[in-house]
Amino acid sequence: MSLVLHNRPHPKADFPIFDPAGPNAGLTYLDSGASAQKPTQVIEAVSRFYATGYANIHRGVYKLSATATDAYEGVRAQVATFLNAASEQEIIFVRGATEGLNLIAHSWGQTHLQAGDAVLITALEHHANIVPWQILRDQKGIELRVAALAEDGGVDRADFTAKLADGKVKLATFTHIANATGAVLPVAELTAEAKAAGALVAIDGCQAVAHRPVDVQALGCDFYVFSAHKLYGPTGIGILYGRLAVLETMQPYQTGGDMVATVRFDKTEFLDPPQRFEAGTPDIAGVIGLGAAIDYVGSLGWPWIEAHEKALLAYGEAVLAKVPGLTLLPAGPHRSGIFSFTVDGVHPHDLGTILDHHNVAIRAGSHCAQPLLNEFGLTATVRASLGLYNEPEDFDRLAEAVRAAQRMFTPKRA
Amino acid sequence: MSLVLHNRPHPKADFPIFDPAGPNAGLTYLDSGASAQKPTQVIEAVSRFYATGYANIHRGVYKLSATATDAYEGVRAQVATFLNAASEQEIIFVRGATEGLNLIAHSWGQTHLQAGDAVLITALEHHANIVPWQILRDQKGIELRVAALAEDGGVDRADFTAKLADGKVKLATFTHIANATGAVLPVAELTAEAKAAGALVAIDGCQAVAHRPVDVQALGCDFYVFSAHKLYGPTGIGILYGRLAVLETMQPYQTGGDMVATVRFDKTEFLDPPQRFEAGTPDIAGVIGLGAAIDYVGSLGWPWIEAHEKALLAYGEAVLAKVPGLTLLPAGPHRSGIFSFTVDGVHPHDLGTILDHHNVAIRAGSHCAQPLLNEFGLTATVRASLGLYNEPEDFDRLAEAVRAAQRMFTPKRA
Amino acid sequence: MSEALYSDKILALAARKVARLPKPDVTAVRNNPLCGDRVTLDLAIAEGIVTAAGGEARGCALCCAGLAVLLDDLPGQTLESLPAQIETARRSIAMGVSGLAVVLSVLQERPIPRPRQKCVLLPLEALQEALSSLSTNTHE
Amino acid sequence: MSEALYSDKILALAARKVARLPKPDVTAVRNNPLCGDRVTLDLAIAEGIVTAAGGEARGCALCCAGLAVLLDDLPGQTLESLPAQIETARRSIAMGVSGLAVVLSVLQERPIPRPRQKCVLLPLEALQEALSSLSTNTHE
Ligand SMILES: Cc1ncc(COP(=O)(O)O)c(C=O)c1O
Ligand SMILES: Cc1ncc(COP(=O)(O)O)c(C=O)c1O
Repeated sequence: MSLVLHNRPHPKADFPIFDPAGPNAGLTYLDSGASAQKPTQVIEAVSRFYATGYANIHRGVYKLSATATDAYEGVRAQVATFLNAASEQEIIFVRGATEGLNLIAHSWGQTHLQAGDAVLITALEHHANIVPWQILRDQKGIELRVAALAEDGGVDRADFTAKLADGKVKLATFTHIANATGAVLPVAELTAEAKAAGALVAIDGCQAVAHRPVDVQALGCDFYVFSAHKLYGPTGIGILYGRLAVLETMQPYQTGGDMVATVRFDKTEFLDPPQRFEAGTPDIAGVIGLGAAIDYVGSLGWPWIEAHEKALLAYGEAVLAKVPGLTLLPAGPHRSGIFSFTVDGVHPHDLGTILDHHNVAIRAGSHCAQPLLNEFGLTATVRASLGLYNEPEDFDRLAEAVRAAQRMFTPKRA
Repeated sequence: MSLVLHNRPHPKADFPIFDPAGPNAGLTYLDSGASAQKPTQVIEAVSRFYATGYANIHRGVYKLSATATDAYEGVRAQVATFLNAASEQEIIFVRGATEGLNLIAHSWGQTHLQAGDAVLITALEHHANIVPWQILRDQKGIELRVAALAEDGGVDRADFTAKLADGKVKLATFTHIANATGAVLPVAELTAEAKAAGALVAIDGCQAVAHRPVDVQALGCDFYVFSAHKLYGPTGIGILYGRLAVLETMQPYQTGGDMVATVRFDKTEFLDPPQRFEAGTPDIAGVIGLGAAIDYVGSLGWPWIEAHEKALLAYGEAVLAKVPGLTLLPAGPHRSGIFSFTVDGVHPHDLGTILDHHNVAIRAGSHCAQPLLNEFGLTATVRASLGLYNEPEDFDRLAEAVRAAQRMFTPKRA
Repeated sequence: MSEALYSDKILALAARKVARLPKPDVTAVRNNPLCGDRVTLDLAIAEGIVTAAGGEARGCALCCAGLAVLLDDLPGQTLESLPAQIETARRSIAMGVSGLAVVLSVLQERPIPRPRQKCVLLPLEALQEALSSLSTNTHE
Repeated sequence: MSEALYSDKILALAARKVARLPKPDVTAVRNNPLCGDRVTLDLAIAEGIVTAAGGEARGCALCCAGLAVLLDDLPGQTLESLPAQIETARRSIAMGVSGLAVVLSVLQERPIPRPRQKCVLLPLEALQEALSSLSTNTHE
């Protein structure tokens, strides 16, 4: 299998965590679904900003502050291009996907939902796209509907359709790629269906943005959220895309400096989006780092990233299929970047620890998706998730370590 | 004046932004009240973490994740010590002071306040400690009381007392140091008075933590907030201290992963504080950087920092007093770290731009404290604020640039 | 250490005394909430042409100079031509290059740094508001 | 690449068959919500002394081994002595050093990595819950 990237070395060399002379030599990192490692380009963009260009933004009349503001706002434009948003006013900087979803629930949900309305999610959601809607349900008396899991591990399309039928659903919100299984949802079709039924649509793009190009206008969604740390960017920063016409109808989220026009003790006026939703000093360096991450991904290009992942997935599937007693959770018609599995006779947490002893980093547990695992009759799995630095050999090491665990837990014959 | 720090060079050398061979050579930075510059120790702690120790926290069974979790939780303990909190459970990581105050307003205010109750602030607050309470006022029908500004630029103590008298105030929330003037409030006394009147107390410590030791137990407050970026730390991270007994009565803020015990579609159970208030992937690298910033400040020590600032303030006051036409806003009985002033015949924004031409970075505007400036009959001032890297000469450069601006705006005699 | 932005020409414009019109056909007021600056603009209009312009500014030098230039330039202009001119000026200012087009031609010499662009734009925003309140009134 | 944590002793303990008590005086159930593990602990008690202990675990090897050790150690202990023993065990585990004191003495050999400490603690938490529900019942 060829994973050659023309004109440059394999990108793994860009990631200092894998430095063969460093403290993590030999690391097989298969936990990019939880968080991706960072290329030098991102790490240095952040430290360069602090070392040579740091200032608070938006309020300073001096050069350093103006330049920092330009850089910060430049990333907003860059993200708009990355998602093909119609305007950079549609890009709101948040801490991460969790805050993005909470912002929608608060600033849109509190004003636009009332008792009797429904919000539709799917059985494949991360807790971040479940709990905020439960809170709203309990506060406002709305209904929370859950489109069922299909046999094949995808969304049950008929159930999704049925749950839209009575027109009560005001918002359909679903994941682009299920973080616990790797199932790719048919988000364009689901969006079209929900919009036709009169609902707004929010998409949780956490597991998607690092793996495939996203075009919010082509998707036709009203909201799209993701976290920078899963896109090879810094922690502490993420994006809420919102269609401008919708953002304009929304109340502020957090309040304070930087999002107000005038403040008097009796009355305060708010700025327009996106500033309305960015109270206080933002994670300026995080934004700069996100810009560098998008540049980095762009320097590899989607064709390479997608081909690389396709090859890795095929190889991984073949390798894992050969491990006896390993059961892969189904991921619907399309899988992306994630293998979630159980191994007969070895508890996922024991497996995780033993894999770690083999220098293979995977995640064991419920992956913040307890309801989905419960659908499969499980409370935990082991999950291997991919980044652009992974190589086919990583699956060989994974499989070998799994076999070692199996040997340990096989009752010894005297 | 001696600003010698025994056994080490002046700390300015620790801050690469001032590198005489760098792009900002000759910079006079007097905007630390907006945000402080970062020492190499902080910048490198963040990049070292990304380069050699990065992983998502709390859920990983592998070493890298366990070590990152230990580092993250270690900073929680470090912050508890920094503020002398009774336990690290009382330390919540937030984006910054703005989010900390919003969290109090939401998670404490929404459940503990009802129509007829009052919240007491002062006339010296930053917008971040005004607007969240206005929102609550408008939503819940509580009263927002404002303790008046005293003649001398401090809090009108009699008015503060009077506004507590009827026992309706359930929360008194005030700044430790006013960001627009540098006035140090008598927070221990105000706290004692408010607690005696049956109110909880929140203190906005944004402008204080970099300038003096804070002991939340000695203060007796229930909440204390600050932003790391004003303490020589990264952007995107800040602290909400909350007394455990109070935190335990509070509802979650943002919801999603990492703050739940069990999630079912019908019902969800939340973790205890502090996890209950930290939904989603936090700014892990930001927390690491905050730890490095606290270490850095500790390496200089409060005696040096306070003596250094005292000397700078005295020098600055003397220098500015000699500029004709310069009017300093009063800062009550005690000033810390900030000079806010106007200059006859020169608009603050013009002054800011001209100072920038002289490589002097200050802030011009309302400093996110419009109501306070209005009390002084102003809409904008120029503000010079200090960090531990400032030197007496910085005031000489400031004064010289102010004079240059005055000359420009003096009508030329033919 | 260039103070070029504050050329003698700009400073003279900023210092120029301007006055309100006694009987304007339309008046608009714009605030910059961030610094408290405020521009008032009065227009007298006859047959789709600005016949006189007046106003006052409480603001910085850039804002006052901007108003002074506007008051010089407006008389004689057709209402029809103004929106396009405003747009051109706005764009040139944002681009940070000079070329403030017709309306603010005197300011052309120096790029306006981004944090100060709002100052120069305030008089233009007042003009835009005057135009839109005119057209609202016309439609009523 | 040490798999020392999973010593033969631990693996044998984890594989040991354990059983519920037919008529316990007190039963406690604890879940680890993060992985879905669950420990049930039954105690029979006479005159302040544990006379028999049983239970079952749905969990990882560390959790199962922890329960097995506990079931070995509990019979004969006075109720009075248990809270202090639990506290000692909890602290030793948290310190990452070994020395799991009396209650989990067999696990002493290896430090438990932090992410897995919760697994070993689950049986102890069940014991604690059993004790506290006992004392609540006594007071009623
Ligand atoms: C007194 C005070 N409170 C609150 C804030 C808001 O802090 P942040 O913007 O970091 O959330 C600031 C900073 O501007 C401040 O000086
Ligand atoms: C599908 C999905 N949604 C939401 C989240 C939450 O993202 P964050 O923790 O960065 O806020 C994650 C990450 O765990 C995810 O995978």
